[in-house]
Amino acid sequence: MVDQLLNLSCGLFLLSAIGVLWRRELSALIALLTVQGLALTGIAVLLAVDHHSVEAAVVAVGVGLLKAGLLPWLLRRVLARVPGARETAPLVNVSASMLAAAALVLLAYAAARPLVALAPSSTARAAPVGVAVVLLGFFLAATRRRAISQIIGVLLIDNGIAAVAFLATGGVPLVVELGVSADLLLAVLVLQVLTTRLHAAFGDTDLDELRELHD
Amino acid sequence: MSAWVAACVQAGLVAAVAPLLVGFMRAVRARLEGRAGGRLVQPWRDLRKLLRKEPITPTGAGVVFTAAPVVLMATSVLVAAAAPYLSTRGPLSGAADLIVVVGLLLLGTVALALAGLETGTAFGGMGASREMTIAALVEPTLLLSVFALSTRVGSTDLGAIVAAGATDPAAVFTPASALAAAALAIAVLAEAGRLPVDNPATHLELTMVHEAMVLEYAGRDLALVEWASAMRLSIMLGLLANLFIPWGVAGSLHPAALALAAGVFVVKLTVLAGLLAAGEVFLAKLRLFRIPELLAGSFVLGLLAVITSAVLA
Amino acid sequence: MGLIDKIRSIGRVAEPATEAPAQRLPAAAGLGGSVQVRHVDAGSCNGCEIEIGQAFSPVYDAERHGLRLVASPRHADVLTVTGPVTLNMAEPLRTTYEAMPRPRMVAAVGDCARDCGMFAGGYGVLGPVSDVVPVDMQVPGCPPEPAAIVAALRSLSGR
Amino acid sequence: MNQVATALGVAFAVAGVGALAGLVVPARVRSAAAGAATTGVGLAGAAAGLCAVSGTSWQVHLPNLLPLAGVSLAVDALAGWFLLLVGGVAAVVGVYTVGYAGQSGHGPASRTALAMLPVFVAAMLLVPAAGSVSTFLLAWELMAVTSLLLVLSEHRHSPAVRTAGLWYAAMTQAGFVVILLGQAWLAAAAGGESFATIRAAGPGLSPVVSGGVFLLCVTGFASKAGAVPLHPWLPRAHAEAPSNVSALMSAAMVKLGVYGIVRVGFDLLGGGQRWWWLLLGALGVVSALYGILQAAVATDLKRLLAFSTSENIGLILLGLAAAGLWAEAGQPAVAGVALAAALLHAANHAGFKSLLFCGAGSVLKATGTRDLDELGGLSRRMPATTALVTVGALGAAALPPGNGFVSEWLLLQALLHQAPGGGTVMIVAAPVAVAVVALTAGVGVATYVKALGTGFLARPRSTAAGRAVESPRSMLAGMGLAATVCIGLAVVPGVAAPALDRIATGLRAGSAPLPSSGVDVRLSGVASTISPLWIAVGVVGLTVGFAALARAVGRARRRAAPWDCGDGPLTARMEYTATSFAEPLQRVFDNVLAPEQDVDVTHPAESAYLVRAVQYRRRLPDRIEARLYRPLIAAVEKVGRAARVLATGSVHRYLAYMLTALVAVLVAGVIR
Repeated sequence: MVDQLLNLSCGLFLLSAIGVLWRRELSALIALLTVQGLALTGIAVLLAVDHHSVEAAVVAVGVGLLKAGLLPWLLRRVLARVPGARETAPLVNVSASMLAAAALVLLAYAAARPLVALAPSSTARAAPVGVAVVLLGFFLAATRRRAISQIIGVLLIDNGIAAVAFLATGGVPLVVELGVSADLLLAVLVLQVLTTRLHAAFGDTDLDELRELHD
Repeated sequence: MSAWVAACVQAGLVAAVAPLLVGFMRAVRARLEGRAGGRLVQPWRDLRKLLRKEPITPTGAGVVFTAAPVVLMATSVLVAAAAPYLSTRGPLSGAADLIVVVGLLLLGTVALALAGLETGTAFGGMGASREMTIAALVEPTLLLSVFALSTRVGSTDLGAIVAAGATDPAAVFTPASALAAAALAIAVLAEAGRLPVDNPATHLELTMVHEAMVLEYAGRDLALVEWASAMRLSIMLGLLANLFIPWGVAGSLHPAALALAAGVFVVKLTVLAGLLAAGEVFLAKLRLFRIPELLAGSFVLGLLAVITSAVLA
Repeated sequence: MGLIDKIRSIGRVAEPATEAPAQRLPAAAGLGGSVQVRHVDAGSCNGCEIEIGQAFSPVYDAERHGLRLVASPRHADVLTVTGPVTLNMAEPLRTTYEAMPRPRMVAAVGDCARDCGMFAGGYGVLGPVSDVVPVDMQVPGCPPEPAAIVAALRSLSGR
Repeated sequence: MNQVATALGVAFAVAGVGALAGLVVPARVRSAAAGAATTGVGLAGAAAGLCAVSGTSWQVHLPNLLPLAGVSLAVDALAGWFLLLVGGVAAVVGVYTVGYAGQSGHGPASRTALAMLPVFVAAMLLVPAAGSVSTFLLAWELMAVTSLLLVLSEHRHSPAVRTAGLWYAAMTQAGFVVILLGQAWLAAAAGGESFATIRAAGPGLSPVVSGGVFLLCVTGFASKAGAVPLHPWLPRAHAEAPSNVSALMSAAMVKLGVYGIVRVGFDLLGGGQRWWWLLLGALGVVSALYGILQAAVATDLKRLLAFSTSENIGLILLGLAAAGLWAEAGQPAVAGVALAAALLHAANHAGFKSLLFCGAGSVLKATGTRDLDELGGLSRRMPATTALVTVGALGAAALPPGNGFVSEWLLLQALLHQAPGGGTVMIVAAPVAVAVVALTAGVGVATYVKALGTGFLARPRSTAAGRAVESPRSMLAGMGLAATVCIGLAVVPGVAAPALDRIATGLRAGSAPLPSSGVDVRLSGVASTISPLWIAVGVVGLTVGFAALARAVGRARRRAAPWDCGDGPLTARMEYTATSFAEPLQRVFDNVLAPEQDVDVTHPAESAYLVRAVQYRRRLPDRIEARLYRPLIAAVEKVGRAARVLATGSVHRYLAYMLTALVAVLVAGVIR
C-alpha cells in the first residue's frame, strides 16, 4: 500500500516537472510547482511512516510548509509585481524541449540504474525520478528567458536533490535540509528583489538584457 | 458460435449507444452554458432524418467520395465488434490486437481524407491536410502507450491486457499505467477531434479540421459519417475505460454476464463522456501549430510510461 | 476557478419553453423533429441577423427544440433568408438553394424578405425572396422577435 | 540434376539470348523480345528461389570458368529468399517494359537499354547465388555497371540524367571499393575465400578483425541500400532513370544491400557484438525518419517514392538490428521474429514499390510530368492505373489490410517485447525505436494520402493531366501481376512462414519465429496473433455490405456543383496542391528540413496597401547532401586541380614518370 502511494507520488513529482516545461503561462508554472511541493511532501511523509521516525516526519512537515506554501506564495508576489510577464519566452520551442525532456529522463533512468541495483528497494527504484527532475530543472533554467523561470528552475533542482536524498538514503538530517531550504529562501528573496529592480530599470525581466550591463 | 453472437451484440450496442452519448455530451455542455439543451435522442432523430434525405455527389467527384463514408463505418463497426468491451474473449482474437485497432481507425481517417481531397474544394483539401498531420503526430503516442500496457502482459492483445488488469488490480494502479492513461487520453482527444485539438461545433471553415472534410456530404452519406464519428468517440472512450478501469468486463460468454458487462460499460462511457464534456467547457481550441506542443507532451508521457513500466516492473 | 463560480452563480438563463406547436407544417413531416438551419443574408440591414442570433442564444435556446445552425447547405433542411434580395445576392441565393439536399425548405425571415419592406423599388433590389427561390414559410416583423423566429422554426421541428 | 541448378541455368541462358535479341532484332519488336526475356529470367530465378526456400540447397565450384579463383555458387534458403524476390520483381517489370518502352527505338527502348535489362536481372540473380568472395564481388560489379548503363539510358533528354548518373557511378564504385576491402580482409583472416570456409572460421575471428570487416561491409552495403546518410545517389537515380529501371533498382537491387548485411553479419561472422547492431539500428532510425520526412514534403512523384525507399530500408535495418541485439542477448525466439519482420518487409516493399514505380511510369508516360502539383484528376482518365496504384499505396502506407502492415506489425512485436537480458540498452533503445517506427508509419500514411489524393483524385491541375489516356494493356498486366502478389502477401503472409523459419534457423540467428502460422500469424517468442485474412474479409465484407444496404434504402443520389460558398464555380487553381497539403508537416518539422522559402509581394504604384501580386517560392534541399557531400566534393576537386600541375601534356614527361615508377619498384625489390 505504502509502495503504491509512494510510486504514485513519485509519478506526480516527475509529471509536475515535465508540466513546468510543457506549459507557457507562468501562473500555471507556479501552480505546478506547488503540486510538486505537495508530491515531495507526500514522499517525505510516506518515508517517515515507513521508518516510523519522528524526525523525518518533522522534516516532512517543514518541507511541506516551505515548498508547497511559502515559496509559491513568494513567487506569486514576484509575478504580481511584473505585469508584463504572463508567458515564458522559451529559447527552445516547446515541442523540442519536450523531446529534450524525454531524452533527459531516459538518461536519468539509464544513469541511475547502478544506484537502483545498489539498494533494490521500492524507494531506491524511484530514485531516478529525483535525478530526472534535477536535469529538467537545469534544462528549464537554461532555456527560459524570464527571471521567474530561472527561479522555478532552481527550485526544481532543489526539489530533485531533496527527492534523491529522501529516496536513496531514506531521509536526510534535519539540519541539512533546513540549511538548504534557508539558502533557497534567501536566493528566492534576492531574485525577487532583482526581478523587481530589473522591471523598474528595463520594464522587462528578460535576463538576456542583463548583458547590456557589461558594456 | 456464441462468440460471434456476442461480437454482433457488442457492435450493435456501441452503434446504438454512440449517438446517445453525443446527445448526453451536448446536454452536459448546454447545462454548463446555462441552456436547457436538446433531448438525449436528438442525435438519433438527426441520423434518422439524414438517412431519409438524398445524398449529393459534387460534379467531378468519383467513387472515392461515395465509398469513404462506408469504409469509415465499416472500420468503426469492425473495431466495435472486435475490441473487448463486454467480454475479454472475442471471436476475432487476431483483430483485437491493439496495433490492429489503431491501424483500422487510421484507415477510416484516411478514407475520409481522400474523400476530402476528391471533392476538389479548398476546404476539403485543407481539412484532409490538417487531419493527416495530426494523425501522423498522434501515432507515436498511441503506440508508446500500447508499449507500456503490453509490457505488463507480454502481449498486445486487448483481451489479454484487459483480462490481466481485471484479475490483478495492483497492476493497474501503477505510475506506468497512470502515465499511459494520461498520454492515451490526449491521443484520444486528438483522434476523436475534440477540444482543444478540434472544435466539433465550429461554423467557421478556417478553424475546421474534421468538419472541413465533410462539408460536401449530404443526406445518407452525412448520416454514415456522423454515426461513424460518434462510434469512434465511443470506441476510444470505451478502450480508455476498459484498459484503465478493467472491472465489470465479462470473462465468459454467458448471457447474464454479458448483460451485466453491458450495463457497466454504458455507465463507464457515460462518466467519461460527462467528464470530457464538462472539461471542454473550460477549454479553448488550440492554434493548429500549438497542437504539436500538446502532442509532444503526450508523447513524453507515453515514453515515461514505458520507462517506468520497464524499470518498476 | 472563476469560471466555476460564474457557472454556479448564473445557473440557467434559458427561459421556460412554451408548449409545442399544435400542428407541424406538412412539408416538414419527413424531418421527424430534427431541423438543421442554414442562413443567407440576401441584403438585409442585419437587424434580422441579430434576432436570429438571439434565437439560438442561451436565452431562447432553439437547440432544445431540435433546431441547429449548420456550416454548409449540404447539411441543412431549412434555409433562412433575410432582407430584400439584391442583384448581387440573387445568384448566390439560388446556388445555396440548389446545394441543399431534398426535402428542403425556405423561411423568409423579416418583412424585407417577404415584400422588400422599406427597400422596395431600391435600385439595387431585385425583389422579395419568393421571386428567387420557392418560399415555404414567412416570419413577419421588422425585425421579427426571436420568440417569433423560434416559434416559426418549431412549427417545422414540431417540438 | 538439382532443380535450383536447372532453374538458374535456364535463367542465365535466357538472359544471354535476351541480350542478343535486344541487340539484333528490329526496333518494332525489340521491347517485346527484351521484355519477354526479362520475364523469363525473372520467372526462372523465382523458380530457383522457390526451390531453395523450400529446402533444396545447392552448391558448385567451376574452377576453369574464370581464371584465378574460378566461379563458385552456393544457394541456401537465405539466398533463395532474395532470388525469389529479385525474380518476382523482374517478371513484373519484364511484362511492364513491353508497353512502357514502346517501339520508338530510343530512350528506354534504345538498343543498349533493352539489351542490358536481362543482363542486369541475371547479375542481380548472381549476387545471392554467389558462393565465394571473388564470385560475389564479380556479380556485384556486373550489377553496378549494368544498372549504371540503364540509369543513363535517357541521357539525351535531360542533363539531370547525366548528373544522376555521375552521382550513382561515383557512390556505387566507392561502395564497391569498401566492400572489396572488407571481404578481402575477411577472406585473408579466414584463410580461404569460399563462404563455407569463412563461415567455419568467422565466429573465431578476433573482435578487431570482425568488427572492422563488419564496419566496411555495412558501409558499402548500406550505400547500395540507400540508407541515410549514404543515400544521395538514390533520389537522383530513381527519379531520372526510366521507370521500369527505377522499379528494378528500388524494389530488387536495393534489397541486395540488405542481403549483403544479413549474409556477412549473421551468416559469415555469425552474430557479433552489441555495438554493431546498435550502430545498424541508429542507421535504420536515421534512414526511416529522414527518408519519410523528405518523402512527405516531396512534390516530384518519383522522388517521393525514392525517399520512401530509404524509409523502408531504414525499417528493415531496424529489424535486422533488433534481431542482432536479441540474438546477442540470448533471446533466439524474439531475434527470429525480428529477422522475419525484416525479411518479410523486404519482400513486401519489393511488391508495392515495384507496383508504385510502374504506376509513376504510367503517369509520366501519359502526362509527361512527375510533378504532383501539375497532376490530378487521373482517377477518371486512368481508372485501372489508379486502382492498381491504390493497392500499392495501401501497402506502402502500412495500413490494414495492406501488405506493409503485417511486416510492420511483426517489427513492432519484436521491439515491444521487453525480454530479460536486454539490460539498460534495450530498455532505452526499444521505446525510442518504437516511437520512430510509429512516427514513420504516421508520416508515411500522410505521404501516400498526399500522393494519391493530389496526384490521382480531384480535378486536373494542368492541361497535360487533363489529356491523359489509360496505359496499354501490357503495362496494366505487369502492374496487375504486382498487385496480385501484394494482395497475396497482405492476406495470407502465413505462406511465407516455413521459409522464414528455415532461414532463421539456418542462420543460427534465431529459432523458428512463426511456427504453425497458416491463416493467422503466430509468434513463437511473443504471445500475439494476427489474422490478416479475417481483417481483410471483415473490412471488405462490411464495406460492401453497408454500401449495398445504403443503396437499397433511401433516396437516389443526385449530382450537384461542389459547394462554392455561392461565389462562382471553383477552378483547379483553388484546389489544395501537394505543396499545400504538406505545408503543416513541413512547418512542424521545420528544424529538420530547413526549407528555403521566400515571399515577394508587389504593390501597385498608387498605394502600398494594395497588392498586385504575391509570389511564393519554396525549395527543400537535401540537407545532408548540402552539409556533408558538397564540402567533400569541393575538397576532392581542389586535390584534382593540384594534380593537374603534373600533367602538362608532354609525352616525355609521362614516359619519365613511368621510368621513375619502374625504377622505384625495382629498387624497393632490391632493398627487401
